[in-house]
Amino acid sequence: MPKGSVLVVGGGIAGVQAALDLADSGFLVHLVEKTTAIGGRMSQLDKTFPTNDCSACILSPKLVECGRHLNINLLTLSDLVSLEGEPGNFKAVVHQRPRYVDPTKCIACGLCAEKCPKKVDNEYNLGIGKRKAAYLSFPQAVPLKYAIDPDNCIWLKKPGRCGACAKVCPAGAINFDDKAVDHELEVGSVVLALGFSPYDPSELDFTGYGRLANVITTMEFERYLSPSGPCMGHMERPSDGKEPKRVAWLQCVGSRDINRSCHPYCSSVCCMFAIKQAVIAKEHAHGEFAPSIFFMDMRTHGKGFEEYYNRARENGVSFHRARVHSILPADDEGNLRLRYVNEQGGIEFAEFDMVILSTGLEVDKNTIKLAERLNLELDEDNFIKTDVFNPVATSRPGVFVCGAVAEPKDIPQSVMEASAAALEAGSILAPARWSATAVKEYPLERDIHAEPPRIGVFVCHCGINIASVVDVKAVTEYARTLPDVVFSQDNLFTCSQDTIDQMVNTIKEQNLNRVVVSSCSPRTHEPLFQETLRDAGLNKYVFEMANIRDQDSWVHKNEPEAATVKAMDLTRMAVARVRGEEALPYHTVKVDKSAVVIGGGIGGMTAALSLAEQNFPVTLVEKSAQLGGNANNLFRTWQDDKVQPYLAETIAKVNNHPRIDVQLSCEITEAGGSVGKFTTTLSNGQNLQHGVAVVAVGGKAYSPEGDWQFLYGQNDKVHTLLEIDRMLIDESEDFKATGQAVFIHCVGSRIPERPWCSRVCCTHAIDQAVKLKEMNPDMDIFMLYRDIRTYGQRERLYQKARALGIIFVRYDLDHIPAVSEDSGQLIIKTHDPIVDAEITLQPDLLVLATAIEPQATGSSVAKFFKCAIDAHGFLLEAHMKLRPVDFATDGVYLAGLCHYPKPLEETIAQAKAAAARATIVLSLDEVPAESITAQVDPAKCVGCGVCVEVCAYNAVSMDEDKNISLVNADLCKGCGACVAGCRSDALTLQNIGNEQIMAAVEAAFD
Amino acid sequence: MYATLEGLRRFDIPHKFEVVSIISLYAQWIREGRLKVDPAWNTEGLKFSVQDPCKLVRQSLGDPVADDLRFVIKSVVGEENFIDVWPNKSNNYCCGGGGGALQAGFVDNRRQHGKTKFDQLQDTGADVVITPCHNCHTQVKDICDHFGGKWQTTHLWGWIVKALQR
Amino acid sequence: MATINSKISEEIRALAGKLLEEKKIAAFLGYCQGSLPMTARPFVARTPEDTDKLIWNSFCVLNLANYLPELLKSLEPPRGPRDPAPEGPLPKVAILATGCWSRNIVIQIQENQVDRDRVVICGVGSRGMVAQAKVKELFDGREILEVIEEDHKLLVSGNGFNEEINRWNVVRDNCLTCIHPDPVIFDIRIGDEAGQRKNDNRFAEVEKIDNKSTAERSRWFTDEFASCIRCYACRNACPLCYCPTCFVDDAKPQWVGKSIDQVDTSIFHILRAYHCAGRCTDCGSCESVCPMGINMRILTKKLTSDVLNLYGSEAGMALDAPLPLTTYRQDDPQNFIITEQAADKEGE
Amino acid sequence: MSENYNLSKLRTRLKKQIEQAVPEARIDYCLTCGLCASGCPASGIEDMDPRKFLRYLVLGQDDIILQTNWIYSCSLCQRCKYACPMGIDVGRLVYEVKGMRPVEDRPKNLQKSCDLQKAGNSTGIPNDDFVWVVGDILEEIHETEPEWSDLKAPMDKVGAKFYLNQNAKEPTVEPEEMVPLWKILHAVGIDWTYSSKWWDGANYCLFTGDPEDWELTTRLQAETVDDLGCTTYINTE
Amino acid sequence: MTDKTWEPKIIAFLCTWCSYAGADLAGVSRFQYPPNIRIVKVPCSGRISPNLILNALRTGADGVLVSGCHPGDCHYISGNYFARRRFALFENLLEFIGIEPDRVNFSWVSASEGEQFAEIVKDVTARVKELGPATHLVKKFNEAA
Repeated sequence: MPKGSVLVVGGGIAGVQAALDLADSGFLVHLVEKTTAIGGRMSQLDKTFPTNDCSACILSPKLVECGRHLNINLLTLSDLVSLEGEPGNFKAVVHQRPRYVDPTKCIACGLCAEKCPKKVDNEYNLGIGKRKAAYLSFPQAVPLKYAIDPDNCIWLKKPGRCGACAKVCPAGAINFDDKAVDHELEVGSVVLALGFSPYDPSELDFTGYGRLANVITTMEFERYLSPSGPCMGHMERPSDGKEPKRVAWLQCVGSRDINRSCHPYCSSVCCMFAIKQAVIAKEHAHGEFAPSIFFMDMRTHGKGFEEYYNRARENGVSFHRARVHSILPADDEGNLRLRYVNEQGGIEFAEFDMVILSTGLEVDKNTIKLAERLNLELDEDNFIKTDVFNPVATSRPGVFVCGAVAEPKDIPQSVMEASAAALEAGSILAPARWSATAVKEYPLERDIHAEPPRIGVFVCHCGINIASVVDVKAVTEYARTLPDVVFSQDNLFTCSQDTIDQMVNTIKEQNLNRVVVSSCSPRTHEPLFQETLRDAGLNKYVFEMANIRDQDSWVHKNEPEAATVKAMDLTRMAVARVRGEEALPYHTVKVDKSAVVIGGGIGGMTAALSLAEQNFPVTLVEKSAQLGGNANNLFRTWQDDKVQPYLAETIAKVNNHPRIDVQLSCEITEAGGSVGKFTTTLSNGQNLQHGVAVVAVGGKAYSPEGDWQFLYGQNDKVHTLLEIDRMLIDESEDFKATGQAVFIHCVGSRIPERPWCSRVCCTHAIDQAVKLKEMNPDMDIFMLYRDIRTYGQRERLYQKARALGIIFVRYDLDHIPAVSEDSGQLIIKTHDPIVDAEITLQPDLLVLATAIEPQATGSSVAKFFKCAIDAHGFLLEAHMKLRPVDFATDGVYLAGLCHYPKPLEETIAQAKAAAARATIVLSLDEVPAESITAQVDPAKCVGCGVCVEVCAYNAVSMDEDKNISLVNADLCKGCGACVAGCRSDALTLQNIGNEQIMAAVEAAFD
Repeated sequence: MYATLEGLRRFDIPHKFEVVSIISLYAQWIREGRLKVDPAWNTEGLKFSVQDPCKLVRQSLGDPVADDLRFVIKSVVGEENFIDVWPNKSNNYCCGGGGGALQAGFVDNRRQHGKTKFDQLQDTGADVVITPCHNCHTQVKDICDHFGGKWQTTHLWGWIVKALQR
Repeated sequence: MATINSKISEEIRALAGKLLEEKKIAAFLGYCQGSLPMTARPFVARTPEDTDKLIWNSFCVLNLANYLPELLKSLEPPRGPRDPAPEGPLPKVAILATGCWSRNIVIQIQENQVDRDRVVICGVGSRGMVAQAKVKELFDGREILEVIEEDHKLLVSGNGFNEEINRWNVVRDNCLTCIHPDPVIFDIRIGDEAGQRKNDNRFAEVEKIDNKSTAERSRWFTDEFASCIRCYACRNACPLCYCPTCFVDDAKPQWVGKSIDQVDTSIFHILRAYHCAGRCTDCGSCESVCPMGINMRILTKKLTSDVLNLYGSEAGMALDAPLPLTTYRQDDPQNFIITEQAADKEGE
Repeated sequence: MSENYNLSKLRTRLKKQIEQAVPEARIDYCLTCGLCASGCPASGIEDMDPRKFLRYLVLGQDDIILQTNWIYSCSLCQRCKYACPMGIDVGRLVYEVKGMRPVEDRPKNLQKSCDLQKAGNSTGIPNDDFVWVVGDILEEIHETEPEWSDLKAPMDKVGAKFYLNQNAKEPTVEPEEMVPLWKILHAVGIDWTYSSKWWDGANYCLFTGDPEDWELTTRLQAETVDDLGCTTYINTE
Repeated sequence: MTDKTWEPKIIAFLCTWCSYAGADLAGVSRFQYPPNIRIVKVPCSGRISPNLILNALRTGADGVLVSGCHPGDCHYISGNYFARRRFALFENLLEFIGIEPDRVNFSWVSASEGEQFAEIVKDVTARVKELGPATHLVKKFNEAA
């Protein structure tokens, strides 16, 4: 039997996600992190695009979960030294450096750092500001334990010289004799999530970086914006601390550059990163703020990105399609001056208070060394080499990779890959599932039924997020005066590990039987605190949150007094509400260990195979008569991997798999139930019981029409990309005689009717052009484009295409190419902005790079499973950043084009990610079900049946005999429609009864 | 410099010598104490700026020679009397007289080109602009005269001799 | 001379006698003569002999459907909470039903208060019932000792007077605006169809209020309901009011105070009316029984008007028509939603 | 309205010609990002800039390239190449285009400087004159500045460690400007020499666009230095 | 009637999945709005009965806002559809008896509509302010009077 444990290297968001997915699906995870705390690059960000979520806030719950997870062994200050053995049975040596602070004793009081006399540059803040030699990298660090930096500690350099920390530490946690340890770990597989390093622009003298104080990088600016950063979130410029009013971002610094940085690839995230910073900075600014972004191609190719870009433009972010040669000082005040040319070559000057370099992503030097030690192949850009058709597999079996270490990518893509890597790492160990894990034991739950309420209130500063507006101390004091409140306390970060641990103790010591946390949104943090209650022996439902951040301090930042009053009111309301709450039973649903996958394209087939190979039965439902979906018409990937052989092989695997039941020409007609127990009816009448569902219903090519028709369907020389692919698959000889070919990009994309970027078409079109050029080097090829969006290493393809002499001519919506014909000969007129001239072309072939649209079936399938769709008909994931394959509805997952246009390799990764998430459910015997359910008071019920009619889940039925209604708690979702519909007040929702709501309302009026 | 270095390289011309810049040698000799200079002569605090010849700096020896150049000037005229330009060293602007422009005619074009250099030097407020290149010297002097600059355009050697301690 | 009503009364008695005789029913729910003039009393005939008392006239204003659920329950054999359900069919009841009462029965069936199989609905077309109050008002305080009903006239007599009035002039307001006088559901038909009654504006009285300003409406409502003494006669007379614990009596939670101050009274009437939304058939029982003469029917009438306008449905018209608050259409009107108002404005 | 280029058949003769001569030209790599034009002091002169220059080549507008006098405003300074993300050396391309211009159409003075250089030095003064001027000035110093009575200006000294070139400007226009350097070299005490042939430090053949001229002049100079046996070639200011 | 220092109190019943999330997004995006609102989180707009709205008014709310997912987006499939009918009839009834229409407000706000949420709060607050303190159906007011 293989080992039931997995080594995950890298504690950034990708590593954390992979660790959680693996640990939740039955494996013991050793999570190795080189710094003192997990969180990685994401923790350094202030906000994330395109939702503008506070990065630390959405990340923090995951970190805490990771830190608390029974089956995650967190090894900080550690490096993987060597790896020997085979898949299923590796021996890894992990070298753990000493922390010099005993984590079991450290209470994170911070006295050591306060007293430490040695100041050092704060690398967490990218060298902006100082930290001490005894330090904590950031306030929400997990583990929340201080560490001593041996390179700077006075004592460790010369024992006897200082030791201030040891003197003041109240816990006696300082241990100067701490020694490095080598851990020998036996693991079945390995996931590498090593992340990236931001490119250091010091070598680019023309940027002035390192010489001009007010030239900084985007990562640095992120720290300037962050509330936990060196300026506490007040936007300041380095030279004089003044708030900058005119800020420029320069794109592609250290990316798309073969001259100075030797990074031919596009870093993929910087365009959105810069726009986000411009938008957020505008919000931070007091008064006028003029952001400008200087770019080559605007690459907003992800979900919601193009709309974000459009909004930014409408909201006053200026965009200049120009690269700037040099940044110059404008005066002695620290202001900066840019000279640049507009697209027609006109010379322009602009002055700025600060210039931010959008520096690219590169592989860390240590990664290259590690890859050498582990015998892993790197690609030509030093990223870890992966397989297109298995995008998380490295060259070494049993070692998987995810995140930016394999190619620059954004957070959702990294999270997807993390889940995909977890799938792969777990899949080969499936027989050993649950063999190495421990089971969480909660303390016996206290019966509080007969006790009078003893309420504890914890009020959060959230760093300065709340405390800079609300008088947290006053709220805490006030809370203590409320009836039944026996304890109140304020915390810097209530969600931090130490506060959580302390809360457990407080609940026990104070004998609390109800808890209120006044902090942020229960939508993100309630599960964490509820878990804390359970750890303290309380039922998790005697808990309420007062949202004094998202719905108070953040929205009333200029009215601190009113915000404080409101915080008191909200706390009082929560106390009133919690007072009436009772312990509820934890309902569970027995899991049907099988899956339904909807959609027989590459995404659906990949998900189906991924689950079936772990021995879970799968029904694969495809509405057409054949498997394969859009891949049936794809010629090759941009890395020249032929799609048809892979597709044929995949179809054969699916058809031959004993655990996959393929249903062709079949659709879903009905679905009900919930995670663990769905019931789905197919159009062939079949009824399926299944625990999870994966929706991969795909997308379709837009059929050109109107302004974007370009004689498509009227002139036989006009084709779409897929049609050309089909001809290439069929080895057509037609192109041999083609003298001139023209491609038009963005046909139907990025226009008001279809505002999204279809993501794949630039790469697809360019690859096709390259193929044509290779087949017929004499062919002239013109690409008429708006922005070239060959993100990541696809940029190499763009470069190759240019090198082959393919000519790129930009157009914009004011100059859409005009296509006409004269006796069958196509005539295209377009405008070249560089030489400001009209160009006439007479191609023998016109290829339209058409948009990708969602399938109409997506929305109907979504409705069956109560999942949301976005404004354009794409399926809407639970969270754009951190839950990219989950729906808000538990137990249903998504993958592929139904989510957003994406290339094959990303569909495969997402399908594997969906399978990984589904595996978590399928690996359990039972899953938690809704505990907050409706209940009937038989004495009040008259049996009128209104409740039965309004229940969307068939959870309410009539007891025909007694003529009263009955609620089936297994089916009830706790929406309360029946409660509101009942005239007789016979129904109530547990803990959200009319009395609790009324108590909250009454408490709103002091 | 560039003509010789690049010419030797591009045409693969056999040779037994190495090519060095006099600027590097000045700096080396000053550092070694073989060339003794003292800025004490600059009692009036004459301000100096500099032109980095493209052929010497960007195209041949890069920032090290530009740093040498500054080291020599500072040693000769006093650290505090040197005002650097921006951009500078390898990223400095061409004076506009190179590449044969001085010989080619097109005087207006040449001066339009040189206007960038003029503005840059004018901004320093320097009394003297060191141009350790004959092309640069001619062009910088021309644009100074043409656009109404007040500085004196000179080679470096004269100032070294002025500061020379024997 | 046989009037329409006397013929109907005969028919009723014959039918009731027959049904009881044949044991097809255990009880016949109809009316007997009241003790005061212009009154008819709900009456349950349980034997053929009882049927002699049954009558039908223009004073049958109390809605018989109101008694139906209880009557049916009373006929079930006594049963403890753990006892099994009785075997065999339960006793049946026959009931007289005009248009509005029949619609109440439909709702009672839909809401599981009445078992369709246990009721024999004896449909009677309503010619409109007379409002005692209107007659009294005509005679302005003079004591009425006897009223004899002819088809289109009422002969009213008392001490020193003997007058003839046009029956239609004293018919209840709800009947005047009724367009469904005939039962929508019945097993046996009694008398002739009343026929379609045309009414140009059934909701004129609602519109009158609607046309007032907010302040005027507020004043009107306060004035109209000021005299309420919370006797709950209106509630008790309503055939759709069958909650075991009425919200006004509930202490957990206490939706409304027990007092007769304006707020409590208002909330009582608002919620009482709202509970009838989509169910009220405008039978007029509530108003008929109010000792203070409060026109609370206008509230339910308003709701009836809205339900019809917004959702195109009328209460109790068919057994298979869902109650309006237990169903929806995706395109239900929503111009009251403020975000939709904004969107509409943008659309313009 | 703007020009109209009919590219129904794209011909890029000039581009191909340059690519043949300069394999590392990478003209096609241009991203049209404008960085070059943004940093080039010659941008806008003759309505041309480095990016347009490349673009005209790519679009086969050879006439424009061959006719523009911008090539004489581009000083081949390589500031564009310095930061160009594709590392394209526009100056290098300009050099080629300069060479494509018929000699008779080139700026006369420039061509003359190179032609003179091929004959000896860019000013065309006879080598003997140079030797005489050096000697003359040295003598004058010996006479007027007693503290420099031992100053030397060696000529054709075989075996000298350092070879010093001399811009032709001084011997022709302001010979006394040669002196400071002699003094410095003397003060430092190094062993150096001038050459009486191919002594000119400037090389205008670098700018005409004819590589054979450039090669010739460089080669002659190199041979001279090697003949003298100098190990270090000092390029003067 | 409205003195300058008077600030209305507004109770907002927000569904967890859309409107409450929208309110969070308003916060995350730092869209500022007046501090008069007190949010009560409920699972679904379908959880809110007219009784609860009346209760809020009776308890002293000068204004009430009920907000749920847009039609078709209900996390519980149809809760907002039923709610829409209840609210439509109830709103009309209140208007009928002379309650100012601006006192009781209904809206649809999705999880992505942070800005819209802030705008709604601004708008509702302004309109309730314009109306002045609620008098009808207010238990406390009457007791005090």
